[in-house]
Amino acid sequence: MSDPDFDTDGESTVLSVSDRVAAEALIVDVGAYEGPLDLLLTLSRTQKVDLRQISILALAEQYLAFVDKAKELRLELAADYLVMAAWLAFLKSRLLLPPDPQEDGPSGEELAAHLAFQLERLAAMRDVAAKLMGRDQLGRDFFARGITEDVQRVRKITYTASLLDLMQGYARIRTKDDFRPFVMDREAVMTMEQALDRMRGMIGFAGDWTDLSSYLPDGWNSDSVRTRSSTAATFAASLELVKEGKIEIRQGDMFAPIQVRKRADPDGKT
Amino acid sequence: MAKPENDSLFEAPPMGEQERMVEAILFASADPVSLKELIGRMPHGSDPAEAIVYLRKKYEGRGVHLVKIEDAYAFRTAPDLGFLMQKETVEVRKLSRAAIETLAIVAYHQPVTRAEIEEIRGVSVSRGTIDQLIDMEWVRFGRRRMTPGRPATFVVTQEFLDHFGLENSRDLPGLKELRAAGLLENRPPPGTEVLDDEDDADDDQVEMFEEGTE
Amino acid sequence: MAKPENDSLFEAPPMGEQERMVEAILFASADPVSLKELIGRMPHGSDPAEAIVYLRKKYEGRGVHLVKIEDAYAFRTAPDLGFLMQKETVEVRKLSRAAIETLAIVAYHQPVTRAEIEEIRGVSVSRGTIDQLIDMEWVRFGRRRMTPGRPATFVVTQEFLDHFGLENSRDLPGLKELRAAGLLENRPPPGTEVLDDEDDADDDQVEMFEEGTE
Repeated sequence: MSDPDFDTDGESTVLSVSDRVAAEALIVDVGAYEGPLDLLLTLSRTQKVDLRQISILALAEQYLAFVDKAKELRLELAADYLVMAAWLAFLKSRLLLPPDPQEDGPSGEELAAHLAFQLERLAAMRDVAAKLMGRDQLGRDFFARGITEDVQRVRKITYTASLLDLMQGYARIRTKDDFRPFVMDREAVMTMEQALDRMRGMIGFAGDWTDLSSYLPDGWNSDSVRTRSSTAATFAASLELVKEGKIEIRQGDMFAPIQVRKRADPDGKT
Repeated sequence: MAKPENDSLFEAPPMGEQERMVEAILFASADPVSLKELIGRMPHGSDPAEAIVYLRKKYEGRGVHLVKIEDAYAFRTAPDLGFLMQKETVEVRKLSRAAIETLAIVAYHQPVTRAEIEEIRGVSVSRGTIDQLIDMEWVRFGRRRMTPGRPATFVVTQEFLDHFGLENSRDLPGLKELRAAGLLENRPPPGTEVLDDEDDADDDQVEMFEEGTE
Repeated sequence: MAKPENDSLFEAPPMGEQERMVEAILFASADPVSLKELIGRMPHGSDPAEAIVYLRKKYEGRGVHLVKIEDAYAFRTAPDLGFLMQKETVEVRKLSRAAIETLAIVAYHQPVTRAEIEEIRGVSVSRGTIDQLIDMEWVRFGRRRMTPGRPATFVVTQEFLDHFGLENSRDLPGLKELRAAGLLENRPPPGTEVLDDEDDADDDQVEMFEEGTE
């Protein structure tokens, strides 16, 4: 805030000391008002009448005087104070001049009535706010329980099952026992019977030594599990055929290929 | 341990027992306990609402009262004995004038939008003011207003009512007088009526307000 | 400490008032309050010890009691109402597949040992699964089997029969049908004895067991 005494500007000295005291008594600090409506409400209280009977015209004049003084004191005024000043000046002219029938819009009286309503409403809110804060308050005037007990949230889970669940569960185990091995093993297991069937059909055409591995069926030498299973089955089947006297079997060396050939007929036929 | 909740085969406990139960549950909690929760926690078939009537009478004039806050109940010490409780007094955060006024406006005009609060106070409401009230759990968001922009509304909470010893927001001091004086109406400034008549914004607001406070 | 010199001009409040005061202080305090502190907080000349006697009587048989903890006093929930401080939410869940299968095996093959259950299911049975069934009171321990190692056996309970609406385990529906379908044939692993009927005391159980496995 600028102090007029130290102002180099000549116009500030125009204010007499008493003027200044009067102005400061009114103004003190613009920051103390929460906006123009607050200021207007404060000013209206000086009329010491019921807000409903307040003279808006007088109030407008007081406000404009306040703004003028504040300007003289070079107080920083927020824009909304100036907007309100302009609006009140307009309202004042409306209230003072006879209504212009050509002009649209609300009359000065309507505008004044609304301003009076706003002031009354704000005053009422201040009043009830004070009443509210004046009430007995929790933790100040009355108190809640000091020792509280937490409510334990116990989640109780009950399990249930129906007779059908039970039956199905049981049937599931039993069926699993009976059929599961077949279902499980069919994919990658070749049985000796399968190999035997296969070899019986093929052996008639093998007059000379042939690698056992060539008897493996198509698609059974692709992955190791299937290869192992089919090799074992085929080997077992070939031993069975040797036992039956249908073929001969030989292996040249350790880990050398196993070879089989059709055994010459005792009759001498090949 | 008793497991009364499932025992619908058994009769509800005698009313004297139910009183004891309500008493124990409410004593154990610092916060109000809703009737619904009481029903949920008490044995099947209990009627805590009736038990509360008796219990309330029993505590009349005592050092501790049974108070009602909306649909919930709590024990609170009698306000005239507050002077004994310096030790328990909690420092309530000092509220600014702006916060106190905003709180009052929310309480008396709820549900109220930020623009309406600003219109009533004649200044813009800083974000922090409403945040502070929400933080204190005295104010919360209400339904959005069905007007253009669908602005958020604010309403007061059960904690607010509890704090100020109000059974519900109808009991706000001076509410009837304010309404009778027309000071709770949302009166648009002259010259803006045309705009407001276009949509039913006004009707909606009045209706919502009445719903919230009646 | 009270400042008795200021209060000495006034008489002590009537006993009824003192009771209210003690009641409010004990209610609001976070800790038990000693007699000394009560004296310090109450108006000069008060006799909280006497007030406590009356107050204690007033709370006898109520939902909360006034109790003495060492040299201090506090309100506490009546011990018989402790169950109200728990909020039980009951959640019904389906039994796991493992549990149902184990249960079915016990029902059809009782008395059955854990090894037998495992043999029938083809997988090992976790301790937890049987514990759960015992916990539910659907399965209980039967007599020990009179075989080497004297393994424990499991049988179904009356609660199990009640739950499934069975008069006895022989009524398990589908038993005959299952047997007719050859699904109940209990093939012991090669090299094990079919059954142990060495113990006559087991008669009843063996009978049931055999019936279930024949």
